[in-house]
Amino acid sequence: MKDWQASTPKSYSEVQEMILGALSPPGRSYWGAVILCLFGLLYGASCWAYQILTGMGVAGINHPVNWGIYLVNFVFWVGIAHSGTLISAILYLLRARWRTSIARAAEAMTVFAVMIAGLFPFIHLGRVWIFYWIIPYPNQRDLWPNFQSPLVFDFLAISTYLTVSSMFWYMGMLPDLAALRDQSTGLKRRIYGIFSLGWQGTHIQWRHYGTAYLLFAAFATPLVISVHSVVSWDFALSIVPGWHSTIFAPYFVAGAIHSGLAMVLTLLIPMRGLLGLQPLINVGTLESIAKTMVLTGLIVGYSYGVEYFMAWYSGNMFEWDTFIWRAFGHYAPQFWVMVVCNVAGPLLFLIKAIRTNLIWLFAVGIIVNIGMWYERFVIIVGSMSHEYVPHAWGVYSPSWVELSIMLGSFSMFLFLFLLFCKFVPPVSVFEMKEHLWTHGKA
Amino acid sequence: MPSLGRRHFLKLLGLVGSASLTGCSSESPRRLIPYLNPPKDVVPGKASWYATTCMECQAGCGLWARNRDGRVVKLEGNPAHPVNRGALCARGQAGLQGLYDPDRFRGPGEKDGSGVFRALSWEEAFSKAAMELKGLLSRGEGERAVFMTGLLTGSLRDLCIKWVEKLALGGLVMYEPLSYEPLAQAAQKVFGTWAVPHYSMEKADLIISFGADFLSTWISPVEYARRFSEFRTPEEGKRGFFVFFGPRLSQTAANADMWLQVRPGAQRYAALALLKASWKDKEGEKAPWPGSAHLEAFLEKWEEETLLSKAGLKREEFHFVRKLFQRSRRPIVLSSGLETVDPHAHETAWISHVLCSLKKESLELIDVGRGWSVASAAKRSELLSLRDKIESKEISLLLVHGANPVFSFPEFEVLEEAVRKGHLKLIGLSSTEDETTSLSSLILPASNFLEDWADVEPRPGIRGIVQPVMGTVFDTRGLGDVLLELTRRLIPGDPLGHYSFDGFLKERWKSFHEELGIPGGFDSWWAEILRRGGQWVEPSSSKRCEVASVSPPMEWASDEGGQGFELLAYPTVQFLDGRGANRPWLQELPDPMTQITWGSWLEIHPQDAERLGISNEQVVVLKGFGGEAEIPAYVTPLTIPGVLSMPLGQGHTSFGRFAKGCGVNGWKLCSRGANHVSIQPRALKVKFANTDGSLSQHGRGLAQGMDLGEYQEAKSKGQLPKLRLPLPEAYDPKEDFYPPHKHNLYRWAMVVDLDRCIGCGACVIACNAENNVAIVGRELVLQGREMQWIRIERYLEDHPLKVRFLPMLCQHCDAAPCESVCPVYAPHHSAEGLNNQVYNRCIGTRFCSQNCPYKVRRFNWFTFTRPKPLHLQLNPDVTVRQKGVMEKCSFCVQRIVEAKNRIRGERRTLRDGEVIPACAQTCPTEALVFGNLMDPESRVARLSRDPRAYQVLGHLNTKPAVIYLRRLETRREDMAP
Amino acid sequence: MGIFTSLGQLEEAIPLIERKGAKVRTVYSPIDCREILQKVGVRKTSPVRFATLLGGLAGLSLGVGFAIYTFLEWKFVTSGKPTPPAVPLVVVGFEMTILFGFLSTLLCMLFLCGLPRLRGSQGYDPRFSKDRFGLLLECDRAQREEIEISLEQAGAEEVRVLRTRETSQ
Amino acid sequence: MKLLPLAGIVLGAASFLLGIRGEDPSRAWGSYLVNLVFWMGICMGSVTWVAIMNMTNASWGRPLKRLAEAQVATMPFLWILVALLYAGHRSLYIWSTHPVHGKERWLEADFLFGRDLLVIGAMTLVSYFLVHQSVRADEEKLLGGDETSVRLRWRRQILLSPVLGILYGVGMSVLAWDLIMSLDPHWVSTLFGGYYFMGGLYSALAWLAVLSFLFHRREGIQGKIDGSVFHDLGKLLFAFCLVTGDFFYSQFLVIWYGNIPEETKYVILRVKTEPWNSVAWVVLAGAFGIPFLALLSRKLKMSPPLLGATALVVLGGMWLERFLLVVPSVGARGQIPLGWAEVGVAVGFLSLEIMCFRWFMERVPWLPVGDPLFEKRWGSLSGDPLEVSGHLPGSNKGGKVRG
Repeated sequence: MKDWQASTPKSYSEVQEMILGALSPPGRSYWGAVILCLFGLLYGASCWAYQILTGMGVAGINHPVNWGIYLVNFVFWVGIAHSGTLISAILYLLRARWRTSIARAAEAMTVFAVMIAGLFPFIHLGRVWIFYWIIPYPNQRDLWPNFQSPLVFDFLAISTYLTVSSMFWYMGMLPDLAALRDQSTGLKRRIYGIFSLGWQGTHIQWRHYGTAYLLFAAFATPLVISVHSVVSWDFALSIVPGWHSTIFAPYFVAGAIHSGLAMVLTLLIPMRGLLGLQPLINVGTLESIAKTMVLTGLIVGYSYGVEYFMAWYSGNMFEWDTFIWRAFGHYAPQFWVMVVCNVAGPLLFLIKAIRTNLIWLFAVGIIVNIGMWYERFVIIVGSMSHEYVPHAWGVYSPSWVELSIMLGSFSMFLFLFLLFCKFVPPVSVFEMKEHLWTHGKA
Repeated sequence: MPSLGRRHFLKLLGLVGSASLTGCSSESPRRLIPYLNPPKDVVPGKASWYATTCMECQAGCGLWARNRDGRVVKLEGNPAHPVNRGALCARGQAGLQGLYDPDRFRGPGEKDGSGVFRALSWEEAFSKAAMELKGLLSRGEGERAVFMTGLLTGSLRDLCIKWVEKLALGGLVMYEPLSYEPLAQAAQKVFGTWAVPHYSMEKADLIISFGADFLSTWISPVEYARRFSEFRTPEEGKRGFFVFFGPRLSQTAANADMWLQVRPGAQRYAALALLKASWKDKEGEKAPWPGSAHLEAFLEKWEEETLLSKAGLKREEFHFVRKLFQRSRRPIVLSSGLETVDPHAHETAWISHVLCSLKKESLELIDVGRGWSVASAAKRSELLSLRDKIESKEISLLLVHGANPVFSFPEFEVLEEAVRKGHLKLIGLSSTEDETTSLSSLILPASNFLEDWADVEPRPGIRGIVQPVMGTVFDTRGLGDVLLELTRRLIPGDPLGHYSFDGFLKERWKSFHEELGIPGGFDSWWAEILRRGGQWVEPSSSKRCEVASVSPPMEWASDEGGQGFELLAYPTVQFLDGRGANRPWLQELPDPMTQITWGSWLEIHPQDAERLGISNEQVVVLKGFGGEAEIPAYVTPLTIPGVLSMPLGQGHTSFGRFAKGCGVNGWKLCSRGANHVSIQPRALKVKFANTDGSLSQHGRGLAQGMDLGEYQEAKSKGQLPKLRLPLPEAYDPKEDFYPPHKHNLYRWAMVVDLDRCIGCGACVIACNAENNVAIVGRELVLQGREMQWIRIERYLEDHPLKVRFLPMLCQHCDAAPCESVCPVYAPHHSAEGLNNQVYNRCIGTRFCSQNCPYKVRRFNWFTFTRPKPLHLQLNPDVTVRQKGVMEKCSFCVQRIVEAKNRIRGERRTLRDGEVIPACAQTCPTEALVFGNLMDPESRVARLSRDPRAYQVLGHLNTKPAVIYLRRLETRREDMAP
Repeated sequence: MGIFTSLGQLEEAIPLIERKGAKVRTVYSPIDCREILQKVGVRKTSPVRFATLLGGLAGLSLGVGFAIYTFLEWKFVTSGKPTPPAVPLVVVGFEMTILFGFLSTLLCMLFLCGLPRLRGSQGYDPRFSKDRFGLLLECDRAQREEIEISLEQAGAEEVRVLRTRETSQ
Repeated sequence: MKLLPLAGIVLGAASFLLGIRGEDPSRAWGSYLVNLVFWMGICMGSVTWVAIMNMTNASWGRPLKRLAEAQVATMPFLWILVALLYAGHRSLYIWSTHPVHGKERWLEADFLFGRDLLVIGAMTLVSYFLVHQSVRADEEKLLGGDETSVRLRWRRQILLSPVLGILYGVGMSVLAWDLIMSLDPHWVSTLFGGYYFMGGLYSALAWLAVLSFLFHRREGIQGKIDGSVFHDLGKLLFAFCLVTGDFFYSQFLVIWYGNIPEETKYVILRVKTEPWNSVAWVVLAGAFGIPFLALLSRKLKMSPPLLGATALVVLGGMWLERFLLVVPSVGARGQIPLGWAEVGVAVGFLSLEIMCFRWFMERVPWLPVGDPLFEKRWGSLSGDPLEVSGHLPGSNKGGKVRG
């Protein structure tokens, strides 16, 4: 664990210059990318508008497959949203040092992912214009949501998670914003000044800040686990064969972390290059991510295996049929993509040469992302199309509207992340400084 | 309508017409107010019922029409009517869509050469029509004009005959594509009367059918389905046995205890083999029939072996049947009487009549004297001669009403040519455009039977009254009135003695009144008739019908040596011969056997398909005597090797928007006798809009059967079924996490008797009509988005190939999985155990549908609309759902509410049978029973104690409130002598 | 007021100065260094934790309580489940605990830190957010020079005097 | 004093033998199985925990390494005890007398015990190699052997650790399905395996906490296991308390919500029907409620006796939890079979464990001096308490993420 220090800046000012230097005025290509993503986003939005005006029929969903890739994307993005909090909160509690350099970016990723994830349930609503009926707002008829519906759990969990993760992110940025303020002039100074809330770094402030941040982390950790458990219960609490399974909560959490870490790799490897942060986000850090992915991959694999075993062992014809059909039925290709990408893919990381090679890291990151997307597809669509009543069996394939909206979501994600890279310190300045300090002492 | 008739009418019924002339009030509430003094039986917001008679086919079922705010919104069977006893078939239910057919003629008009329609006033129309006729009459060429109608009975028929005579026209031709002429002819030979006999099946102990689909289309399906289920009901000790000989596992065959596979052309041989084998044990030797000798000689000519091999029957199977026949005391033998099903229908019919005659008691079950009026339809020979006359220009004017020979009688294609050449003029009196009427140059559209007066006489002794149940939807007039008006314009004075047809009708009824010698004045009786829906006397004692002769037919047609496949084209539950094809409800009613909607198909056996390299949904070119057509192949064991089957009734060219572009016209392909065809696969596929996700139930035991013996044993032992009833006591603390919850007074439930369900699909249409269920069209059905609330699941099981029908609707579970997953309580449990779906509250998460193990919930993918005036049919008591909302069967909650309102004030609860959902109400076999499970004496409660009772997916412990009774199966060995 | 380049020097300076009788008003630092708190004699852990506890409990009771109220309001039976059901409410309670606990912590923290503050306080120097450490002292006029000197000895890169109300006479 | 454990074992064996001779052998076998699965969780869990610590470079817990490793000594006996269980499978497992349709092949005594012994054997061996390496390394270090071989042994440990980790996950799941879940052959829960091995780690930690409380003052390791170590241990225990609770709830909620008889029967019998529901509440309190509340407090975590006491509560709770998993399925309706016989058997197992522990610790150095992480952390001790709990890489809750 020593090598991570190699070629890192030695003084506070160096650290600060390196990180804030990344915020130097962006070039034409950057703005090009931003505009492109913006268009993608707008296109997706207009498709949604079209769907609202015409009806859900424009999507490919039908009977029996009432839930299409809207919810696939929902679960996918919630999953992405998990690594952020995992890295910054859990690893913070575990005092795993390699988190520091990537926490900020991971959290940003979390916040954006949750925002997008939060959109999909609405996109998927048949009558989105009255979505607020799911909110327990006071009304004359005293009509309240049903607090035992998994979807209400979902609503509570996601909104809590959005609040907490974004505030956690913002609070973590406070001292850095102050630094930015003090460094810049004119309008920028005023803006950063407002956002830094006039932070000064007095010992009193540091005192409360330190404790509070620890508590934030302590809250974020169980929250992150609960959120994906709740998401998993959207399925596990039903009685659909292939959904109704007790292992879902831990299984989804592991899966979420799996996909989240993969996304971190996918985003950070280009980012560190483009912003010249190699010395801070070094291969050692990425390697630790890779190692963790091996574990999550194994857990996911274990879950696949256990589900099959139990489906067989239970002697429940409906369960077993569903699982057989998953592997050999209409959606077999998706199933095998899922297995290979999620379980076999990360195992490559057992080889040191691979987990220290940027290209490989990046590639496997992508692979796992694809695999995890298909996992959600297989679970959601694959189970619903082959339920209890054979007469009601049917298959589903997404329509152009659904695909466009999915494209829109990815554009939105990149759009936000690009903005983040250039307007907020992509790495936590003061924590890096603290490392310098403690390291200098040790 | 002529004002005078109107006034008569008003006296009797009180302003129904005018009420409806003010239009559809519930469309815009403001319209309700102008009733300064509302007529007595049109109370806004309150329904009034009118008794009338169905004229969708010649069975003449009695109707009750529900009129809300001046428009008919629902048809139901008339419980008092001897033919249908309150039940109704899918086509009858869909009669409304004939009335509100958006493609009906809006009013009189004429067509120029290019076929452009120009509206006329009735005045103009009449004068033009009169001119046409005058032209002929003045030249004394009256016989050059012929009046062609559909099958007419009663007063209307009288009037037409009178009219034709009066004007000395060329004649009246009543064209009925399904005339069952072979049956009448055979009856003529055997019983000495030209009649399509009527059978009292319920009294029989064995039914043998040679291709007669009497449960779906044959003659009077509703009545026969009822009688059949009585024949089957095990309660009366002995359970009847039903053997079906035929080339196709039709819906009727699916309900048989035994299906013997015979090629179409060979059905006569199967019958003959049976006759030869059974002749000697004919009863009543004492009076040897005329022609017996001939017959014996004839039978001598045949070797049983040859017969069996020709018929392709297995000897032991045949002998089993033969023994059954031998043993049975009152067997009934039926035959299709349709050449499209059996090219030798005549011979088969003759043999089956003779077979019946062999048993004394059977002869009591056959009623020739009071046979079906369909026998009076024009004979094939007459039609052909008419055709020749047209070809030879002997006929220059054809008035057509309700007949569509151009579509269903290939020989009549000459019409088009004649019209094109200009030596034939057509005057259309039909109310809707069809292939024949579209040829006419002048159109005087008659009203739909629901807007007009008439009476129907399906069998002697049964006179159903037809009265206007609402004002005319369009500017049309009753046929009778049109004819009378025409006469007035041709012959001065009042030649037929009446200004309006209802007067004519009433006079006729006056005469009945006299000859029946009914006490009391006519008017009171007449009012009574109008209330009851007609007048009928059940035969005091059905007189045994006499055998006239059993001598074999002069010529026994030799097997035509056609190559290739034999083609079989059958009338369908949805369209019969094709008259129902423009009814979206029927188009979207899945075929009972193939579950295909919107289109036609060619059934081919897997063996043949493999041999010819034809895959399912692959288009094949069908070449036959009748021409050539392209049609997608449906590879299925439903039809036997060497035989291709296809439904009739599709492939209309000008019959309205819904019929357009749907399938292929089977009539064109199978001209009688020579029905051999060859097929050519094409490299092209057409998807079937079928609603079934799987052919079989994969051993999941959803639709269950039970052996008759076991059942009777269990019943005698008084065994109770293991059920998880939707009642508090069913909550077992050992396996239920939840406490039981109480219901107040009622716990609504339904029992579905799979032994009675014949899969006809009437319930589906009844539900569509009652609950404003949307029709989505072929494209959406292909995407799996049909909206029907109740469906008949069809599952095939092989070796032996058999079919199970499973009506599936919301099970109103007591612990319904759909409820708790909804975030906004849109579905929740009512105090009476109903699983309510609150449309206004639904935000469309679709989780409920996801979590419903029965998959009976339906989501509104779009806001579905209905072309005007179909929207007039919408039931004002039921919300019309908008896009983004989930919907499903509600157990017709609106009817429950209405019933409760009815008894408000009389301090009591609803009695058993006071509430009946639309599906149960229309079921011809009473397979669906609805009631209150909390009342231990209610029918549902009693039936749920039957050993046959079970719950679909009961193991999920959702405590469904729909309880199924297992289908009974008779083991061969139990029957074996 | 002394400005240091390294935290170490500052740490050492503090006891020195205090012996001289000056009081430490504020320590400005770009990083969270807990040692200073000790040197200055402030407990590391802050009262924020109590706000957290209260917030959490409030959230829990509010979430569950409200949910139960809504169930009793209509008593809709869904899926035969009891109203109110116990088991699922765990989730509701949990989420609400987190949410309220978190928010109360946040607000309390901001309050105690005196954030947001609009105007920069006296003596704050932009460098403090980068790599300099500031030590703001309070003392009598008499000791001033002495302290300035000792500050410089302690290695302060710069020493300046702010005429605040307290320091001036 | 030395003989006390032996006496205990004899007592246990006696009460057990009396039990199976008695009118209700299934009851004796039941309590036998309860203790078996309980201690299996602890022993396998302890060594696995060491493996996890190795993998996550956690240096804080190094002084506890040997105490945890000691459990390897009991493993061979577990193997034997499971083998003995074969003798009683007829009176325990309903499927052995009434084969379940469709599962005859899987639930077949010979095959089942065969594979289970195989699994335990494998785990025992791997654990043995792991412990062997670390002990050897320390001895060499003490005898001043050459650094390279010490390093090498550490490398070997690093290689073996993940193997043991995976083996534990899979193996314990299989044991859970076979020995516990199959008691009710119609019941399934996909999470059951995970639930069992999580519980195993949880009770292992509790056991470790008890041990470290007992021996933290002992000559030789004195001062090494200080407040900060207990603090971290406490935090870890807290984390596992949460995870175990979470796993329980994840199963319970899903089954409660589905309300499908084939799932609910098993659970309802245990949590909603007399007399077991009372036990269920005790379990909830002992294994989750009390430790959760107690471990919230920092002071408690820092104080060895209090933490030790909490750990004892946890152990009691977990033991009852196993009891609740096993016994209701083994005949015994009516009242709870918790009498002197059960106590006897429990004492027997405890004594066996103690004996093995003692035997092991007498033969090895108490501190993992050869462990580089130990050196890194304790080699240069800058008595600064901040440092101790402070900003050093590595994780003390590695086990949690790995969960």
